[in-house]
Amino acid sequence: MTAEVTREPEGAAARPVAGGVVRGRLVRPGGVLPIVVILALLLVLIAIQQPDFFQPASLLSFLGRSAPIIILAAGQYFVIVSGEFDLSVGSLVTAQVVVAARLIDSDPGRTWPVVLLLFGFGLLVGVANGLVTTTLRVPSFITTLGMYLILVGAVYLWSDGAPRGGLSDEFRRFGRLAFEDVPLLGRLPYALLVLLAVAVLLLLFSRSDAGRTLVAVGDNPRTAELTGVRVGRTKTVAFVISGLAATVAAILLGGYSGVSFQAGLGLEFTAITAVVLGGVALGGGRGALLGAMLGALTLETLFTLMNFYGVSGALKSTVQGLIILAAVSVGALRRR
Amino acid sequence: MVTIRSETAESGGDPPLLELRGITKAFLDVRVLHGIDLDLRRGEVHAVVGENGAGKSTLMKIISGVYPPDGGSVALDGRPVSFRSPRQAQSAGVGIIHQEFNLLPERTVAENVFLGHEPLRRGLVDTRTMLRRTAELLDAVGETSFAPTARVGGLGVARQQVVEIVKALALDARLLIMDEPTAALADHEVELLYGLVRRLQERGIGVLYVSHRLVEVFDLSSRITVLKDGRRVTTVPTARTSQDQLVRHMVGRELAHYYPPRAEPGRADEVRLSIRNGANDRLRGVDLDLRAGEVLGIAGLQGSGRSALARAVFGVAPFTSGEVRLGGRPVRLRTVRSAVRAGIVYITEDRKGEGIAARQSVLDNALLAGRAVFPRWAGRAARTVRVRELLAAVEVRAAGDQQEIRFLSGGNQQKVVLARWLALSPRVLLFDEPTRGIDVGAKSAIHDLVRRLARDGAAVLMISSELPELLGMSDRIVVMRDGAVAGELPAQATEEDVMGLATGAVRGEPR
Amino acid sequence: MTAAPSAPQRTPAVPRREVRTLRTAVGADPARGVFVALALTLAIGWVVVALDGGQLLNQSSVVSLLHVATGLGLVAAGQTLVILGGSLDLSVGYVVSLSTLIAAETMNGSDSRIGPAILLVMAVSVAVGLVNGFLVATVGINAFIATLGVGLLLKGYLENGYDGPAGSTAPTLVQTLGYQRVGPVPVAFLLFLAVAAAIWFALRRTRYGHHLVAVGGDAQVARLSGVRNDRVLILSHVLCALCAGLAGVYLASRLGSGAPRVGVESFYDLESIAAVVLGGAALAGGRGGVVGTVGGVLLLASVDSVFNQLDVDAFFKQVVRGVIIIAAVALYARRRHRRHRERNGARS
Amino acid sequence: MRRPGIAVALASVATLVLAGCATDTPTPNPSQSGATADAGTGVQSKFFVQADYDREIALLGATATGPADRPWEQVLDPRPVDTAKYKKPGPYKVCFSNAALNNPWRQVGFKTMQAEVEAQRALIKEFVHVDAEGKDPKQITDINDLLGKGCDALIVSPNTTATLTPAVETACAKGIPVVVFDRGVDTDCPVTFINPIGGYGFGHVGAEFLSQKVPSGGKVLALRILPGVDVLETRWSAAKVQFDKANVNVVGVEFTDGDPAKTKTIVTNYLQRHGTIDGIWMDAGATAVAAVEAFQDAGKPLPAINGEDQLDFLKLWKDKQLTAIAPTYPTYQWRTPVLAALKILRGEPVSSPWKLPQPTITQDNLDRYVDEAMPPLHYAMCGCTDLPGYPQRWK
Repeated sequence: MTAEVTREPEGAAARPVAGGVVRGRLVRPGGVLPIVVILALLLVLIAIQQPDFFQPASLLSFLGRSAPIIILAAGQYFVIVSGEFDLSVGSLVTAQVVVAARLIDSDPGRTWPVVLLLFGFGLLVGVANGLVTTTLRVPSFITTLGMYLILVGAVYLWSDGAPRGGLSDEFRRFGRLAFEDVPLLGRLPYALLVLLAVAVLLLLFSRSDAGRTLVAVGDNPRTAELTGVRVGRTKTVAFVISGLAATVAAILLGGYSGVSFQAGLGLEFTAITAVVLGGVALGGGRGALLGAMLGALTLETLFTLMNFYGVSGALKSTVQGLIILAAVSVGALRRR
Repeated sequence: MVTIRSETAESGGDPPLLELRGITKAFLDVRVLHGIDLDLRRGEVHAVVGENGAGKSTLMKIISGVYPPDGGSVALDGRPVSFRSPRQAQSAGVGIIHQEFNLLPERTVAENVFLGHEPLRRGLVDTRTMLRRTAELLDAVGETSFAPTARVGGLGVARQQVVEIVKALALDARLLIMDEPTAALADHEVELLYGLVRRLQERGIGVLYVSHRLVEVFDLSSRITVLKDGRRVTTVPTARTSQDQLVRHMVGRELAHYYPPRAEPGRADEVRLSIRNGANDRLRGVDLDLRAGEVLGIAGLQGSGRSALARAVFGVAPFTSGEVRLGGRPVRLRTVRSAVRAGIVYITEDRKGEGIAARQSVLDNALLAGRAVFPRWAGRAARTVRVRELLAAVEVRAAGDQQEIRFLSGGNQQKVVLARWLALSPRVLLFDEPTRGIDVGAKSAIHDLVRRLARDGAAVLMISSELPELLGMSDRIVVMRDGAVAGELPAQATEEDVMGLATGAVRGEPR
Repeated sequence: MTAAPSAPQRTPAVPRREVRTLRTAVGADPARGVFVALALTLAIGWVVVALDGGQLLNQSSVVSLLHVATGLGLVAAGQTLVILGGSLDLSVGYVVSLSTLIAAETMNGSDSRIGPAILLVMAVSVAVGLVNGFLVATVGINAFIATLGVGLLLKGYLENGYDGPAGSTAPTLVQTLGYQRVGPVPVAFLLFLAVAAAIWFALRRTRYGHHLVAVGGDAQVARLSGVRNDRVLILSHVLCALCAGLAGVYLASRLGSGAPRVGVESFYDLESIAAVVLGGAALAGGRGGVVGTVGGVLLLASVDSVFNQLDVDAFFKQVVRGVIIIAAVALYARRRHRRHRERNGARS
Repeated sequence: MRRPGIAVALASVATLVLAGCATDTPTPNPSQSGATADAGTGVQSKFFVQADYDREIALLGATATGPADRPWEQVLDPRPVDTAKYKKPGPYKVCFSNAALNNPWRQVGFKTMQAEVEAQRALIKEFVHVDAEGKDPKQITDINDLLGKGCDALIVSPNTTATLTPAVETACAKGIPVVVFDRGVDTDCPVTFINPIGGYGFGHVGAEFLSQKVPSGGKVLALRILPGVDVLETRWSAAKVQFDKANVNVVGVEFTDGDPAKTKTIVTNYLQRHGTIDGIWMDAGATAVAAVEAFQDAGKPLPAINGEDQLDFLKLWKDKQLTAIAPTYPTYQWRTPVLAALKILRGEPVSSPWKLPQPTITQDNLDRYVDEAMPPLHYAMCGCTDLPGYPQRWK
């Protein structure tokens, strides 16, 4: 057999599908452009009402405050893109903050051991979520819903209904303090640096072999399995990342505002909403980490915007709901 | 390219059952159909052939109301129609049997057959009528092995195909589109289908028959329409053409021969993979030697354990007992990963379900195995370069390697899958129906590649339901039956030899 | 199983086996598990409570158990439909709250306005259901986000408009739907059973039911078979919202007034999903049934009742619930997996 | 690609404008307030009841009868009722239907109640507690359940007022004495209803303090937990009356969900917008510390603030020398229902309603309440120091 068969003249059959690579990357579903547009829009609206929001100091402090939710969304991204859900992150944040307060009990000496312990606990919760989902084949919606109930119940039970103890200043500085008098920038919150570190780490991971494999698993787990991917382990890794991200978020949130049972309330929904806003498909296989993080930033910007525009507190959920639905509808209609 | 216009059959007077004029269709700015004309008479079997990507399936989906055409007209019995949903097409008497099964495994046969048009009595679903009519229809097609109340998921593939056909018949279809109806069938099951199609024909039903298997096309149809690149090349009466001529129309050139030459006899000696007494819940006492440099064909009926054998070697559903040696050394292939690490790769028959990650790019799909099994940070760029070279070498046609693989034709998807595995320089390749649902051009390319791999020293095991392919490609043929090896045949064997062993009519030599 | 059946031996089907498979297909099989669990829970609960010196199933505790089951059950019955269709509804909690308010405020203590009030509740529920269905089926937003968003809209409306209970339910309705019983069985529970029976019947004997299971099982197959998926899904969301509205009317009768937080306080959104899944339904759709949901609801209510009798800490109860839900679904998954493998065995 | 962006833009702008309009119309832009008659507090809540307000403000100045060191036994404006018909020999089985245990206030209160029961062990042979977990329907069935258990007296802390009324009426009809506390019910059938002065009083105390401490023209930010909760609405509406009267410049009214993180963010935003904030009014003290921290972190002078009697706030107040006040909704009211139930069962008259005093913690008596040894979320006004198990039980 000669090469004649395969060396078909490029001709019509090889004609490129419209667009080509560059356009494909930006516009294809799961791209980050839509969320960038929305974010830019909200920022313009803020600029109209509150121009000094863009002074470096206040902008940086805003980013610092947004760090926990951005980190949570980043963790959630890996779970969602691998085709699963993590509804337990909010309760995990609460649990971590309450556990930290009780164990540290305002004793600075215990800060670091406890932080280490928190990471261990976050890892454990992630592993549990992952193993139950992958080895027992429980849909992750149910696994993590159960984990949510268990964590909330357990932490209330353990703390007897009210948080006790207290967080040391060492613990709180990550979420609360900043490098003062930084040239040009002014005040540079620690939380922002933590965010940058986590973001770089996770972005590198998402570009690594393991990160790319994770997306393929979310797209088609059977294919992945028949290609030698350890699907269960890969998904478990995603849950672990989410659990660790929740731990970092808990440390920042606890640091920012101190101990309370409200620390993680509803954050799972916020994180999932952020990820979806960022163009990541629920069900897995599509979307970018950067999009998810920008989605979280957009949500935080939206809250700030409503604040600046004096939207009544009682109506805030309505406005939030409308904007989420509008943005997601546009995305859904575009995909069709 | 030359477009040969031949007669479009007109039998005067009576309008044809179906008449298409100048159908065009584009997806995302890509024209996939350019002004297709086609007609179908009552009681006629009209075959539509062409390479993958020629636009056959799209055309069928337009006729059956899945997609609206962008231009052109569709007429049924001379009256123009424009279906906006499968439902409208159905009520007009257009039934379609899709390439993929359109059945709900969790529901009963009767529920599947009447899905979408359940018989009503006083506004409620009339279960009794549903069961009775399903039974009647099953009788009518000569199927008595299962009841209308059977759960479809519990039936074998061939029986599911029967359900699929009965489902179309239940609509009182006057026009039945069969899109690759034999893709999942073993050869003897195809015979059953033939009988069915002829019976439909006698009832005056017009059948549009889409297939890659030219033998079937010649057996069944009275006219053949050839599509290429979204254009109609020709429509010819079956009696006045030949397979060679058809292939020429389809690929636009003459094929010197179908299959690349075999290896030199005696070149294949080193036993690369050997299985002794391999067994699991689907296989028993399998002994097999696969030599470097040879293509070993595996034949057998559906369910005979052909795929189970490949999947056992690949660690998907491993052997539970027995011994496997690779290059003379015993190996334990408990997981896919261990098999891949040992240099064994498996190209699945279910490309869409477990071969590709549809929404990932061509490049990501090709990189998947390397990333999964040999993850690394440094050297990623070099690996990507190598995979890109392979993609070029197997001549994948795509808009770029960032294009999502789902937009590629089946043949090109298969080439990407091949590139994925070739990047690992495998020592043993297990092909499971490598050319199923793939157009003639890509088929030859893949045959060529398989042969070249063997020539370069790889050990190739190839499963195929298409006996000509198997006979044309293999250096030896092992026939499976009931989960065991029924016998081995030399390359010169005939189809009859293979079928004899496969069905148990002939006993293999004691081994 | 040693080897796959080879084609020539065409074994005729054994009738008894076929009957069983038919039953599996309509969803009675997974339901059996939850009823076994229910019986076990009651038996163990009875023993433990007896050891504690109490009696699990006395008149008043049975009444309580059934009332708990009624509220959750009405919501879960509707949730069953959307889950069967492969969707879900996270806005039900707010629909329940809204409905209690509409009912109580429209009635305003007058029996003569029961009719208009119920009609208005239905109309509003249908409207919410239509919006949900439109977003999910027509626009194509993932149900999780779509119904979460609609829930936020309603939440804002409720928070803005109410500071607590408002309106007053008609006395007749309070006496009948709210408190009347037949023996230990509240009338409202009978209403729930009637709704469940109607849904059961609809799933088996109406085109809608057949189509819904098809849409949830495989949307592509359903569409190619001529099912109008979007209509089926929209109808399911409407029916789900209607059930939530009905739950609202029941709660308004029970509470005597409209309560803006009752749906959310009771976690009807997630609990109804849990009840449906406990009943053996697949969250991905296409499998399950209302019989299982009734079992799931009764199971959750029984667990509640047992812990109540033992005065166990509510937080501990929550932990137990979490474990039960995960364990139940793991068991279902295990059984399904085993069957799936058998089926594959028949294929390859 | 541009179209979706524009669509979202339009949607966002539209919703913002709509929402903004809906609320801005009654609330003039805060920055231009002060000159106008409306001081930025918005329209009065539609849930405001003038008569109730007047009564509570009057009670703030009244003197209580009973032992001054045991405020949970004191009564304001006593109206004794006869309870002879409930008299029966002890020991008794007392049952308690509890709305919820889901916040520190209820936790501290319930522990106090349990301790009181323990202190009364001689008279109480059994104490049955059922937690409704904040669910109205569950509390209704809980009360129904308890009625089947042979209780000698029933204590109810209703989850909501109107919705629990029928259930409480059913309980009364059974003939057992019912004692309701904290939140009320819309019926007179319970033997008595115990609660402190109430939300109007609470809101008024804080607002009055701020009106005095914030310099003329100074900016006050009001922080509320949730909209749509009656006890919280009364607190704010009383504050609004006071702020309007004193012509205080209220620059914003915001909801925090009781979440310290949100609280801090909101306060930070306001500090950024207005430069300084001179006073913070809160409808509940749980997030007071977070609010103060926002000032600390921004490096701004600390505002005049009202909190509650939670120890974290009291400690901060003491340490940072805050200009502060802490109106209370005392947890010692959880002791009173047990005492009242026992009185009733012994046939002694009780006051109905039983209005408890509602002390305020000020700079003058602050030291009496700060206890470094107790956990930060403990409520100082628990009246529990003399009870068995103190302080371990509350730690």
